[in-house]
Amino acid sequence: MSGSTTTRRQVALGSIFLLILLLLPLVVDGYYQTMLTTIFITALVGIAWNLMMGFAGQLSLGHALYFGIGAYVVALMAERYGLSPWLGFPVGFLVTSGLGLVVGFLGFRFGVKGVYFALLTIAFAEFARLLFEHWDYVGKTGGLFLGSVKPDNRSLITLRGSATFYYYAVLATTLFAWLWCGYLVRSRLGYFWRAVRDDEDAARALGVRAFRVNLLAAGISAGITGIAGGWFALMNGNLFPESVLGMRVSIDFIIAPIVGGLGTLCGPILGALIVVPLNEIAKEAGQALGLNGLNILLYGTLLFIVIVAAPDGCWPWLANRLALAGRSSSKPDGP
Amino acid sequence: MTESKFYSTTRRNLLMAGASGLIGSGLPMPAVLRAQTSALKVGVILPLSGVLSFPGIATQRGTDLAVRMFGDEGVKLEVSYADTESKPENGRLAAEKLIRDGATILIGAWDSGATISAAQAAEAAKVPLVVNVGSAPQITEQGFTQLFRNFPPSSEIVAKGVALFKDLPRGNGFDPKSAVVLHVNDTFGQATGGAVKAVFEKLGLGINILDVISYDARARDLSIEVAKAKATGADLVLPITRVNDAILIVREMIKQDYNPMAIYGPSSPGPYEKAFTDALGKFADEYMTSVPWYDPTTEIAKKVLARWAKDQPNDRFELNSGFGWESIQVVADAFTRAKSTKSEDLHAALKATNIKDHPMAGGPIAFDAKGQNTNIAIPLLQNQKGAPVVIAPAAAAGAKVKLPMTKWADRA
Amino acid sequence: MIELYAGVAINGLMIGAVYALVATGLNLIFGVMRVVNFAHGEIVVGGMYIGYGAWALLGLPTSVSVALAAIVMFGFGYCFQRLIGNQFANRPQHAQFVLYISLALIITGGLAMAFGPDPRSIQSAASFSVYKIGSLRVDATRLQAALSAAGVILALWLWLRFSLTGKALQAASQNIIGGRAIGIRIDHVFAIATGIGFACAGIAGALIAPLYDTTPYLSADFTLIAFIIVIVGGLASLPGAMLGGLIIGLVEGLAAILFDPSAKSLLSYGLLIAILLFRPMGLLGKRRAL
Amino acid sequence: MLQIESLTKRFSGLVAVNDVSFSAAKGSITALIGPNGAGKTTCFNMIAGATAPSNGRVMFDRHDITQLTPEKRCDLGLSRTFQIMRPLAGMSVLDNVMVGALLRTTSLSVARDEAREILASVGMTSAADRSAASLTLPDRKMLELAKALATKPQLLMLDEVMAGLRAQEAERIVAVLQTLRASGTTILLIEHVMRIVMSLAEKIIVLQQGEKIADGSPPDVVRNPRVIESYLGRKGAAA
Repeated sequence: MSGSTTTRRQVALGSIFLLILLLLPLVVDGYYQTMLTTIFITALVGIAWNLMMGFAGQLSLGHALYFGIGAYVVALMAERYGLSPWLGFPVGFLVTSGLGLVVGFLGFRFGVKGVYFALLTIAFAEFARLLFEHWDYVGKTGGLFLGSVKPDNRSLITLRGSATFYYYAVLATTLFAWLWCGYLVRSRLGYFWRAVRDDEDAARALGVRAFRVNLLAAGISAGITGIAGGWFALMNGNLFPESVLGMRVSIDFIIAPIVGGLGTLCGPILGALIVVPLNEIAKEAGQALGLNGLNILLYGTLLFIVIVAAPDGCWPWLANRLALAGRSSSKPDGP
Repeated sequence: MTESKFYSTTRRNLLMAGASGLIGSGLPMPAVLRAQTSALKVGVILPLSGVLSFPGIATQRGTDLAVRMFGDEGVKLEVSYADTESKPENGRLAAEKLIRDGATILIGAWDSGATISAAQAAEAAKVPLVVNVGSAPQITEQGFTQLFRNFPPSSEIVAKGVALFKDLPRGNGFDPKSAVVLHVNDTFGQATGGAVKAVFEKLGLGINILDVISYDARARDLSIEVAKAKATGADLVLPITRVNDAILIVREMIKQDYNPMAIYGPSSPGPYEKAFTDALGKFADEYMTSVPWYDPTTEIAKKVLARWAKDQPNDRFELNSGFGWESIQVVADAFTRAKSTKSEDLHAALKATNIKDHPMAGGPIAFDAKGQNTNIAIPLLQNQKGAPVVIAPAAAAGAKVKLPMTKWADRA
Repeated sequence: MIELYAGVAINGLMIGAVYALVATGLNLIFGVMRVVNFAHGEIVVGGMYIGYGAWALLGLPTSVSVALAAIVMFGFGYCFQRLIGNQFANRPQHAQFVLYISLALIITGGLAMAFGPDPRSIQSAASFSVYKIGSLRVDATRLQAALSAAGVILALWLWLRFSLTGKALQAASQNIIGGRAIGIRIDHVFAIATGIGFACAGIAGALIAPLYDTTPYLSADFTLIAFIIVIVGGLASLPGAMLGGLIIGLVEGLAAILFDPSAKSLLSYGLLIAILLFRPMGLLGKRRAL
Repeated sequence: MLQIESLTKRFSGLVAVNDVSFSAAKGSITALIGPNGAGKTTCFNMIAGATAPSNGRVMFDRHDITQLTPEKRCDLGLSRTFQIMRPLAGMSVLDNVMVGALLRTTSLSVARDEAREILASVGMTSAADRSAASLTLPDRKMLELAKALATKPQLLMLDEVMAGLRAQEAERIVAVLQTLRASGTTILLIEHVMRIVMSLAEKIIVLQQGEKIADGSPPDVVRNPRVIESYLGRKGAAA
């Protein structure tokens, strides 16, 4: 059994899971579809973030930067210039991955590591938020609004539409990103990423170009996050610097991959499936009981339990249960 | 898109058929009759937690009061709330949740961002959304067909308010030549701050705006902002605030002994709140605002205030509770006329809304092509003896304006 | 105009001193254990609620509530470290990060449930009192808070320098294994360090409770500002934290005059980025800790 | 093949390596010996590029590589092991070796096959799928060697790979090294086990307190009075 083969059982279980997701909109209504779409977006960013943290070992606490900029690029192109998001997404990807490269370049070039790198990413994200809050072109704190969807709207052109449309669109994007990351992680680059994550000096002694490999992780991770931001913008219709570039956004997005399991391909998806509904349930419970803050408390408690009781996250445990058996948590697993 | 709508409507029909079938089998009541007498399910989206929960909860109190009052008159409304946690992006999910739970009409979402977010979902599901509070001009500019706003855009509040301010008698030490704008840098504050500067220039008040100072929405310390304002030496301070920053500003002005001729917040929510007057006591007096307000001279306002005093003796009936109340009035009125709980019937009824008797000052509640009620009056308010009173226009005035402001040091 | 600048500078320095106390707590925890307390701002807010609660329920003055906050937060920090934190001492960074984030969420949620979202403010006659120095007006409460914060930092510095436990802390901060070898009870020392770190944050919170309206959601800003100060001043350097606090207080004040007050943090983040890239050990730091 | 010219390293005033020059001929085995703290590993790190020299040059295959990064040097054919073993702990043994093999190929299957071969040559086939973190000390040493070999080095630098091994295991490594030499690979060793050094190396360089005190064939070095006095004098019994 080797790290890069996919077992038949993995493929079978993965296909069943995907089939369920594909059929789900037939039986659940708009609310659950939107909730699931939110889960997909959370999973998408989680996959991207995990590529950088879980596989390449760089702790970024500022992914809101890429999420927000991606969102703004797609929204601005659609709203200000009437350009289809079919163009907006590639541009958003290029811009955000470029930003990821810049932040990564500065960080790696100057040897900023660990907690310092994390703080550097926070600083860039917060800097961007404040900048956007004072930049007329993007609407400052006033926000940026997308017009309502026209009655003659054609979703395949405008990439906007009903909850069901977003459901499938974001599902497809997430699936695509997941397969791509799965491919990357199992590729030569993936070996180099994990080598650098485990021990940068030892990896360099084996000829791994750590700087370049790290940069690639940062760029790809940022680009995927930007795409997620673009979907968020189209789906939500309004953008505010605080709600897409804020510190809270960065934190919210990394909770899912950590709960799910760092350095696993499926962890971010599982994490999103746990974290998003839990937050929603806690919110409703808090509201029903009239307890402001109950959801935050429950959210914190869940995280606490996971990190104390199952520090590798939930996926390795579940994978064992499903007999998908990862030898080590770093190994890419089937769905 | 068409496809998905097909799914969702079929599903809803299926569900309803199932539900009525169930009732039909259990009760000897015809399904049709049952539908006619059933309560209207109203979904209300508000920021009930997070930074905006303060006004959100005030709006909820007004909404609840109206539900009780209309319930007494036999209008059966079943209200459920969804919390946005003060995050604009949660509006959509909140709306969809309420629609799932059976709401055929929505009210919300207090804050402009969440309102637009919710409107996307309402638009997709063809469920009318009555905006209770939300002053961003963009709300009615997005082409939403399901949206009805019974709240003026900030530019209009400012324009109408400043026009009244312009006519205030000058002299006796009140003859402002210059002003400084201090505004919170969030969606609302930024739009309003810009409007204030524009309106002052357009109306030709002869008052020069020396500086526009914006401060962070989360700022806890406004000493530098006030120092900067004081350094301009402006005769007028125009703060665009919510309640706590208004308190901070006044406290700082006292500490820094900054005594302008007047403090006037056009379209600034907060200074009329009980929290403001309680916190500042005598220092809260003579602070002016212009916001939509209830008209205490009308019968319905007296009725509402009387019931409020009974139900909520510790809270003040103000703008948020007022528009919360009216949002239910608008819905109840549409429901009564439509005699249906179906979204499309309610939508048609809302289009024809024309409510003459309502507590907030202004002409009849009616919606134009964009879904905007343009008949809302904006009075000028001034805090006097610990509570806000209308001082202009003269017809609605409950007291005379007191200007220039008493110096802080003289308020022993 | 000079008056404005002087006033703002004094104001910035005063609030900077309180920030410095917050940052000192963070710095101490980092210096000894090499963990970053992402829940630091929440501890500050906890201190604020203690200050508010002591005033609102018992009518206690700030001086008493400061002592109360110090004791409560020290105890909390000590127990937290003994029961949970120490298990995480050798865990990877992201695990520590998640632990503190979860602590932060639990505290914020708990405070929101206990006190509600409404801002709580302490109002007394003293709220408005000022000292007049020439044409300058200095806020009395703020000056008291600044002086108290500076006093606490100085006392802490002396204690670290001259007391036995303080020396043990310093030894531990320099070499954990070496510290263990010479018989320092690492678990206990770590818990003491966390306790003191939390106490610093709690004291700072109680000190600013009369200045700021307390809400459960203030904490993220405190955490971030403490980070900036620690990085700018230099990790594991107490004078660095003091200097960093004063610099950030001053920089934010001046940025507010020169640009827009709402953009004042732009300069702080710019400074943070520059320091991280060009002088990662901070202004007064001597070595890279990580 | 490798030529070191006046290599010097100062750590804040302390001179760790002072003006050391030597060369290693292609296809030879050269041993670097000396007491603890003599500067052997520092010297190694400067050759491998992990530490920048304060002074001096490193010539590899007649190219000056003093300014190159470690990964670039590895690419040129210079591979090293670490004294304190550094397995990639989150990966399997096979994956560890594959990382090295992937330097020379873009094909995962080629790299995998090569990695298996190398593991077989050091007798670690059975451990291929185990986590690198779970290995015993001798196996870790073997893994260090296997990783370095996977990059197909022209110059292999081994930092005490035999320390702490039992005779039988050390013999296995010696055999591997002899095969390598036969195929033309140059080897530079740091080693304490004198028996092995004497039997393997064509050339021995002796460092003491950062300075080179002897350089020559094993018999010459053993006869060198400075070496006997300072180093072998005390440890002579072991040789």
